[in-house]
Amino acid sequence: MSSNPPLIEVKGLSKSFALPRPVLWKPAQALQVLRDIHLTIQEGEIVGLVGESGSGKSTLGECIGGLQTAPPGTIKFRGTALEQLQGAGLKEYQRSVQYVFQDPVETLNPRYTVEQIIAEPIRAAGLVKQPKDIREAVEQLLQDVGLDAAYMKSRPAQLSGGQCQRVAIARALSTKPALLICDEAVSALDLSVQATILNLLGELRRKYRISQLFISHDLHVVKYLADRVAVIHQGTIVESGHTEHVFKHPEHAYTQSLISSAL
Amino acid sequence: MKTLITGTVMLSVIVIMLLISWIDLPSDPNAMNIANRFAPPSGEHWLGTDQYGRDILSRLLLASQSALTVSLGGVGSGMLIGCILGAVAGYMKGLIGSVIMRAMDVLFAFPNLLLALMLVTVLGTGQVNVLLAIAVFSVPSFARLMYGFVLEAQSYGYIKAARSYNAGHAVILFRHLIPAALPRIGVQMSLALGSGILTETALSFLGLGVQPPHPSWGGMLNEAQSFMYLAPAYPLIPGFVIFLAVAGFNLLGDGIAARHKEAVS
Amino acid sequence: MLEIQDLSLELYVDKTWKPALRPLTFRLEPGEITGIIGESGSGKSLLAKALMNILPARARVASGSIRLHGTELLSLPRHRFRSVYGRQLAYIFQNPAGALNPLMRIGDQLLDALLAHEEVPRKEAVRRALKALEEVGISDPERVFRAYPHEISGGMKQRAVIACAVIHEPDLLIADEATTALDATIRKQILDLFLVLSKKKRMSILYISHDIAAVQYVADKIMVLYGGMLLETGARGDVLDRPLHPYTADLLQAVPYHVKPGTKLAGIPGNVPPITAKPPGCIYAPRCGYATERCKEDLPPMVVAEDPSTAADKIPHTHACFHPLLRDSLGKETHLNTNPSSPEGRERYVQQPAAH
Amino acid sequence: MSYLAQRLLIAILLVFLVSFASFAVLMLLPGDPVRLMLGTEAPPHLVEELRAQYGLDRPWLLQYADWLAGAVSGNLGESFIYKMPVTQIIVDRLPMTLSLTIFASLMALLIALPLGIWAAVKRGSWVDGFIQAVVQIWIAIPNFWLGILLLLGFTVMIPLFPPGNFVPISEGLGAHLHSLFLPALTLAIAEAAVLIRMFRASLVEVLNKDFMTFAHTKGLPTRKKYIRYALRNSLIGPITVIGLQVMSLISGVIIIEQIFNLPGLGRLLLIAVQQRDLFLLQGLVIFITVTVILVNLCVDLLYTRIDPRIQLHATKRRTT
Repeated sequence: MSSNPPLIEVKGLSKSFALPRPVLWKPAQALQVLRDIHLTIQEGEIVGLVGESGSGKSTLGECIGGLQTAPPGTIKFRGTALEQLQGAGLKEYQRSVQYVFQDPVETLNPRYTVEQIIAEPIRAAGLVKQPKDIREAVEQLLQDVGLDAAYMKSRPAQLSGGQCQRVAIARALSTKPALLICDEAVSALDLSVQATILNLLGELRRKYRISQLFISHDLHVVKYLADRVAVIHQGTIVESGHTEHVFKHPEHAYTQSLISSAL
Repeated sequence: MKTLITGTVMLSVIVIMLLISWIDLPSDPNAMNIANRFAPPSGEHWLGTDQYGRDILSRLLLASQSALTVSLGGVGSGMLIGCILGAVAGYMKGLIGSVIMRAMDVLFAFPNLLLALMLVTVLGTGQVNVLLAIAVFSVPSFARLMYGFVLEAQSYGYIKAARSYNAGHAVILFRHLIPAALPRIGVQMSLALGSGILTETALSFLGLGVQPPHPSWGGMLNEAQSFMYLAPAYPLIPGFVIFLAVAGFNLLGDGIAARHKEAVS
Repeated sequence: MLEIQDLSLELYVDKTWKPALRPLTFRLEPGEITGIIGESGSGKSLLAKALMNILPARARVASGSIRLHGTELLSLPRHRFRSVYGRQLAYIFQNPAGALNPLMRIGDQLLDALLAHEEVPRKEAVRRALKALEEVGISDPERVFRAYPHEISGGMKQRAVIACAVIHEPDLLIADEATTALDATIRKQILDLFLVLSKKKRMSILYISHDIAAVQYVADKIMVLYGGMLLETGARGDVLDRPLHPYTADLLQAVPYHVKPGTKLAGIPGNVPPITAKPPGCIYAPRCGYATERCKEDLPPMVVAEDPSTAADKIPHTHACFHPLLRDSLGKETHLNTNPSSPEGRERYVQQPAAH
Repeated sequence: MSYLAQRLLIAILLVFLVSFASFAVLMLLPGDPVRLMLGTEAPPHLVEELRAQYGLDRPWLLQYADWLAGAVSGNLGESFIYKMPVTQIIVDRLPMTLSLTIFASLMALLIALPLGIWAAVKRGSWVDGFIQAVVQIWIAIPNFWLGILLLLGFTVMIPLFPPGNFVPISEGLGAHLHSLFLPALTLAIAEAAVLIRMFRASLVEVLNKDFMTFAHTKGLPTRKKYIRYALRNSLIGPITVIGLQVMSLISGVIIIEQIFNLPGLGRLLLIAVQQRDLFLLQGLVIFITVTVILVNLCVDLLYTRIDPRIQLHATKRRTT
């Protein structure tokens, strides 16, 4: 694209989890979940990551977001390897990459009000300091995700699944991120609500150029939302490319079977 | 809800006993009057007198102090240590974590009373040592509870999210984890208090707790057993008080647990 | 074959019985797959459980009748159901792992199902069980027969469950979200299996799902449930290509599957109502772009559409709406262009908390 | 096989550690056992002599090494008060305690299984509510009080059982069991309350599982459904906590033997504690530790037999 380094660049990432030793004197075994992953996410781009359960797609998302450690040098944020980030650079990365998770209810602390939920990351990032300004920021964020400011004092239990997901998105947006990692973010929602959330995500990219790594098992949703798509199977990305191209001319046998089994 | 109310009522009887014992006892609990031994209930002695003619009610009230302070102190300190150990083990999954939890397993696999007996043998009889014994065997249950909770909470979306926006360890610990764990700790605390009372009374029943002539519920029951052919009603009284305290804490724990479950679903 | 007449269900909520499923009437025929589309709280699972007489304690049938080959099931004593289960009615679950006893080998569970209704010598029973496994598309039946549930994959488990359910070739198989927990590639194979069972064995299948694509793939006939009310029924092509009820139309507009990439999805404003919400009027009125005062006050009855496209079809196209969508000769909805709350307008809709 | 080897290795290590820890603690405790035996007035040379006789004048690590060497060959040292080998004393007292615990466990199962199953099958009904409420109260009755009440009721008021009159098994099984009936009943009642809760909870959990509904809609006969599908699954949970139940039985035995004046291991333990009989106490602690570890090992093996999901080589068993 341009000479600027990509927002996220994953190069040769492999990851395995140690399994508990079967017997003390035998060597520990490892379960390889990711194998030699290459993936880039440009600024303002929505990348779909499609895979079935157990394919390693969530682990990849967690590695990019820093929730799991990756081998040194395999993940770069704007050209700098994650483990080399320090001070302001580290803060910038932590602020710039945010999550939206699958379960809209469990993702919010039930003891918090909507305002507290959204204000906490603002405070953590130190973007806004005055209580009055934080409050205003929360109001603005709620408006951005299509929720009335009257919800500020509500608790998650009083909200529907779709509303909870909106709050979760507002929380993710509160640090003005450059990348949202959406891990099955619409899978648990009712169909009639799913669409509004998908629209919201699309709008965020259009308005604020927020990149997204959209992780899903649902081909239709990915096809609808993503610019580029990567297909992950048993820890390996078997195929990636522009969404339309991949869906029209799948090359890898797994992608073909995945697409042909879509109804 | 019914459980909660019943438990609270039972416990308030015990708490009232404690309060009265602090303010004023009906008569001197250690004043002997052999001529008036095993007197039936009367205006002067509401629950009658024991083998030395001492007022049973006063002794019962005074004994509530040691029973409650010892078990509360023991379970309280056990809870603090256990929760810290469990939380540390949960965070540091490596060697430290497994060493802590294996040690807890060993402690857990030991019969409560045997553990208490060993400690009392080593340290000698007396309230403080009983308290220590209760603390020691309360530790593993709280450690396990906290360990399990910390592991479970790692997968909560809001903990993951807090980690991803780097809320800081203090915020995650004090604003997210501890408030979420409190109801469970409360339940466990209530149940542990029940077994704490049981241990305190069992040890004093075996003559290893509070030493005579100072009254204790267990000690009174032991004395009552020696004289049960003479005064068959006497064993009923201290036994019932112990039962009331244990049942009260158990029901309170069950009640909180049920209410918490309701609130969650 | 199975006739459901004015069946209504109640749920025990806040210490009273509240109406949950409004009276509904339909019939199921042999060799036909009926799909029920519904979001959460639509009552689709309750309906399935009511047909099987396995309602949870907090639910009950309030009125109506369920007749199987003319026999009233609702008045059948509980012990008589044993002979109905497996031979006439069968039921499979969303989660195949949960439906199998983890401590028993697949083969033994299959034999239990077989021997529940027939006295067969052991050797013959094993042979039939192996054949049943083969028929549901298991390529190595001997291995699966000997395996414990945890030793085989999720798709394999669901096949084994189906084998247990259909070993006596029941008249009706109820599949409650039976493919939801499966991966896409496996899902299609299971759906294909349903198609084979219905066409080859003349089995009637009630396929219940929130997955419109899956329902479209297998169903001959579709019923649309929402908030405990039946809103639309008809042949697959009628309901999905020429929906009459605004809810059906809106739902189809909201699914990425039916929409080209790049075009905006028409999300439906508001939230799915709880099943016990029973407004006097149409359940969809609060979210409906076409709702009028009348919709909010009166309950629209189920009527057969006078849509010319359905006249020739054997399956009537019915709907419960005062303002069904009209179409021009090309089958295009004429209503939409004059819609006061177009998708654009809806997008600006901001959700307000309900007044307390 | 290597799993079993690992478990045994860990078990042996654990017994070693416990023996070391308890020996150290007992040796370092204040109070001189020899003085306790002879009284404070005893002439010093006698005290020294006895010390030397028991080897108490040497460094305690050396004493431990001696003890360990003996323990490996089954010699747990000699008791101060009984002037007999500890192993011999334990073996003499074991049959009575074993009888009592087995008798009590069987009684507890006999009470708890039917009630637990009944409550679970009738879950949500008044029967279930009643059983649960009773158990809630019942579980809080201290076993020493219960023992006294039973003693009072059945030896004084209705004299069905003679008080304090233990008959060994060599004098006839009937008389033996008769003499143990009240103490066993006391233990059993306390134990049964816990078991009823456990059986009910685990059976209710199983009955609500999808595979029970599926078994139902397969048209299985009721008996087959409950026995082959429900009961076996519902026993997995309780089996994993047998170890804990044995613990609480041991605690109970110490008290019950005291109340009913029975010459078993529990009484012996109390005597050892009161008299500061170090080697006897050490021997009993080791004996109980070994029992507990063996029970847990058996439970794990049993568990892997019942549940095919648990492989023998799995390091961790499911904790409930």
